[in-house]
Amino acid sequence: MRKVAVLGAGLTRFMRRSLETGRELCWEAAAAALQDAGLTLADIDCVVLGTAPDAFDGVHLKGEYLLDGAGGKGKPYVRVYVGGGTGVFMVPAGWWHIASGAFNTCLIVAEEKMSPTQPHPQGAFNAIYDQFTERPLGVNLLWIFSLEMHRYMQTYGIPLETIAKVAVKNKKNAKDHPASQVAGDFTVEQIVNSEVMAYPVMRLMVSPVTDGAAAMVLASEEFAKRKGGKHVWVEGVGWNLDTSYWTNRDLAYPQYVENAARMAYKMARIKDPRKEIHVVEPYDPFAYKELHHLEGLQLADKGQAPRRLEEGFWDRDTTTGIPSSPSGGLLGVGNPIAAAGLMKAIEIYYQLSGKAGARQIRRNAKRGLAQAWGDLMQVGTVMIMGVER
Amino acid sequence: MAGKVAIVGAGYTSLRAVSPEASFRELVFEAATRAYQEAGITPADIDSVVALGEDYREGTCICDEYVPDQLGAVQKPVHTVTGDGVQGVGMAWMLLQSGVADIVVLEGHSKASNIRHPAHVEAMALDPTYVRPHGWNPLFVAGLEMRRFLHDSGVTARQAAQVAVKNKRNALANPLAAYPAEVTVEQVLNSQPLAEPLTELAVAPPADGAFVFVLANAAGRKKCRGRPVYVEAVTWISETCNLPTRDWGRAVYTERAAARAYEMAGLKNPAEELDFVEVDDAYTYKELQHLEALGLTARGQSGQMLERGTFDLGGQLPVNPSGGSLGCGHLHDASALRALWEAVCQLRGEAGRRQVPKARRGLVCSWRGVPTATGGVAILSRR
Amino acid sequence: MNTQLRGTSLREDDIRTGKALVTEWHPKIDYQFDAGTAVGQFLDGLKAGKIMGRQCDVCGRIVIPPRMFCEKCFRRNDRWVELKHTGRINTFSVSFVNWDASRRTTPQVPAVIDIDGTNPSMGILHLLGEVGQTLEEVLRRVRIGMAVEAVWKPAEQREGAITDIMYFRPVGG
Amino acid sequence: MREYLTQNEQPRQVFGDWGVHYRYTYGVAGERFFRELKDHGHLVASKCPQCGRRFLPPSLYCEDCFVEMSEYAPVSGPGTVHSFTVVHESLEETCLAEPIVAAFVTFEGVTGGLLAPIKGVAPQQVAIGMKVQPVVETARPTHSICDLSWRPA
Repeated sequence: MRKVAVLGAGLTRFMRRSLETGRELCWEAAAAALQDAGLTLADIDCVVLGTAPDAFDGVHLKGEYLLDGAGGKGKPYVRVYVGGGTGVFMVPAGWWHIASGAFNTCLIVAEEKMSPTQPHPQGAFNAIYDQFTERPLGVNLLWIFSLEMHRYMQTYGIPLETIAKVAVKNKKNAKDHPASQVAGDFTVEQIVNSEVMAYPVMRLMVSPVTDGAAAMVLASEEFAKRKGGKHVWVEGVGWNLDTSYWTNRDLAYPQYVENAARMAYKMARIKDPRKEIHVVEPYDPFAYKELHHLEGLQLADKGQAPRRLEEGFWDRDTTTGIPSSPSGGLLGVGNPIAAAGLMKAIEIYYQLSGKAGARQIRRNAKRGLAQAWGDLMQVGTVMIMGVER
Repeated sequence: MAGKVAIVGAGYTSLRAVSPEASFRELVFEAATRAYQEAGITPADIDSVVALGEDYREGTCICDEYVPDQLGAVQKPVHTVTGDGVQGVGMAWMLLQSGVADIVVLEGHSKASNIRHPAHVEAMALDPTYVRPHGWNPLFVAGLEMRRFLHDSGVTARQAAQVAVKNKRNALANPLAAYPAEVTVEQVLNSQPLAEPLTELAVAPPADGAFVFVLANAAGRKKCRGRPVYVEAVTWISETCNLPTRDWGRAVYTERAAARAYEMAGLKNPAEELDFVEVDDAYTYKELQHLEALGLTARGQSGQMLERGTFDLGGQLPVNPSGGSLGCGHLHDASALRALWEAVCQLRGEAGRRQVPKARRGLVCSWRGVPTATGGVAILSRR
Repeated sequence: MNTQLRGTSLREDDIRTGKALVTEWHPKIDYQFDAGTAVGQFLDGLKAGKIMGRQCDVCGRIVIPPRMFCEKCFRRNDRWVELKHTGRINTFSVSFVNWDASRRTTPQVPAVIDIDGTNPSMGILHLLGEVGQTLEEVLRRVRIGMAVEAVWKPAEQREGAITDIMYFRPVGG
Repeated sequence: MREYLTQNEQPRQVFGDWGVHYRYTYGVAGERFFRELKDHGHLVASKCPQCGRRFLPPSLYCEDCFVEMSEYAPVSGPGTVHSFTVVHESLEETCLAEPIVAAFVTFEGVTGGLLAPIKGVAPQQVAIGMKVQPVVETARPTHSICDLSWRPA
């Protein structure tokens, strides 16, 4: 297994609807990442693209359509796919392109342009349900999340107000993020009293519809050393997919996230993640998901992440806890699905390299984790980065 | 490096135009059962899974959701590649070489018969600003390519039609094939014109079916009993999908992928060192275009060599002994897995009436279809 | 990090007023999915007013929706088992949003219903009915863990679809 | 309930329709191209500051040099048919009453080109290398690529 370093990253703004085409968004993010890394496209051996369903951009073979904007022309180029988990999964995928010895440098690009879908991007999600036994019921996307959230709340007796605090925290953190779409100061009352979408999911507990892209440059140890400087390294990767029969599962606990985390912890030789992970970006498309995922990641006991939240354990300026979603997450920065996941991995890179500016956490962070989730609430993707110690 | 990567199990279903009695899950379960039995593994031995899938073809948004159960891969590191079978082998190869997995399963299937408006679906791949609004059937891209390829290479329309004659005939000896037939060059040329010079019999018709492979590195092979077929090289290249700036006459992606693959496998004179090749033949001309791009014929010579019988079963370099997509049916991205299955059969000496004598090394060349310029090359050997 | 990020944000008005040009596309994206052996017969069962599951003799599980294989034991499973028309609410939601994000005045109440007779207890997605017309009413009348029963379409209107069960309602009204 | 389906009437199918449609923005470069087409009847190409090539259609970036292209200039002169095909089937796979001659046309000194139908000439008379002129629909414009066609030069 060869070591893999992070050389640079780039983002576009996250927007409700962009003028840019998907290709143009890819180019904007990829060019920014190359510039950050001090490289040109000629230095890149291979390209990995991440984007969630074709149904948003409204382009079949979307990976092929986006490839020249992502810098893939004439190169080994592939699009890998694990639904909503795709953004963070770009790091494992880029990692194996290099760790295998096949390539020395890899550009990973994640894009989502959700705004083309009419009458509303949410409509594209209907076709995620089982085509035989679920779609004919007249499903909509919010159902599964509200069902899972309700089960989680019921199992552990979590009040709605506590979950709302995730949205308050993340929207506030996002005020310092230059890409952000829906940042701001909100009160718990505003969140809880916002429009009921699908109880217990309220409008301000849902991440928005977003267009945007993100990119990162990864390289082998040999390449990174030759380039010089201090680097952030990919120390562990994990991914795990649970059964597609989601109604057969325990909805109160994300076992697949635990499995993915354990795979990554093992690779990173982490024994006690609560001590060894210093900053975390769990996936937060809905407010409850951040808490659900922190438990799956073994950073809190089952049902205890909400209590930690009340204690300020996940706050950005904590000195004794683990800052969670210092970027502002999907609830604050926006949710261009795959790009949002990669934005989270990029935040860990910024935090560990001291480039997070106003968002820089107060704790001295040597190691951080980003996680995403998707499909029919069944996939966990995890990546751990660390700095040289 | 984790040692050579080998295919230790290959599972399939028969290919057919329609398959109403089996859901996609049931097709995949059948192929997986065969593959695992051959490899001598149980799902507990599987470290990771790579699946192929494209949402608009599956009819499911985020189709990777529906991968794990029928493979016995619930709660495993499973991911999907929106790519062809060779790219799938590439991902498996890297997972095995990185050491993160010792045994990897690769799955691909087609339920093309379930798509009610296939041309509408494929048209969704065209650029929504500069190309798609014309409202043309996406076959026009192949029509433009074929015309330019014939113009640049000097290959004739009759020679291209001969590809369909050869492949459908080869398919007569392949029990999996959905479209085996004896047809004549005239029948191909005089069939319904679709996007001239492309006619109906020059297009591989779609089929349903599933393939599952088990791949292992040196450590993984210790747990398997299947007869190994080694992956000597696997490469994939994308040229631009942007129609205006692509090369209309050449398969540049194959030229580049082949150069890398030959280097990786240490082949100096591939035409001599390969015993057979399975190349993408989604349309008749693609077989010839790909053979030229692979450097297995001089530029412009593929048609004449085909007419001389060089590429026949029993010729100097058998091409598509399986019957190709023209004879077996087109499975979209899983077509390359059908080709891979043929390569495994040939190298194990299990190809029956289509067996290429003393087959020691073979090549699989894939293409992702219109409007893409993406394809891969895999080189497989018995040792 | 660079704080001058690229990206040109549009408002809906920019498009409506022609400030930004767009093309529209109305594709025919439709399918005729093969239900196959397991789900096909499950749908036949619904038409006949039965809820059918499949049993695996190795692990003993009885699953719904049925499949011809056991994904845990990775083997062909063994037999069809008729399940009860009753179950328990594993979780539910009160939805005021339609598939296209338009709003509803009266809610839909989707639920995961663990069907009696499965082993271990496992569910399907369906709707609850006869539980109220407002959020408050539904929350007052429905509890997680509550027993419910299937309400079927009249036999002559059934077509072999999941919608042959109109909804589930609390047992005893 | 059976273990196998063995008769024609047994297999069932479930219909599904995604039910969505799409609205695509033209992007930074596309907006420029279609504005010029609409307002001046020009075809504009973008120029790469690094390799110096001109691209049609114009693009925000050079797909090889990967740098921004912000210089635009109209393309002049007749185009050349690089390849063409006669399309006989519709998107619904029905036979078209009037086949379409679809052509990819390139311009001297410009990388890329444009796809549009050739009108006003019998398919048998079209050949690779033939010179054509762009025709822009002005009577009932759609402000899309459908406003463009070719006629023999």
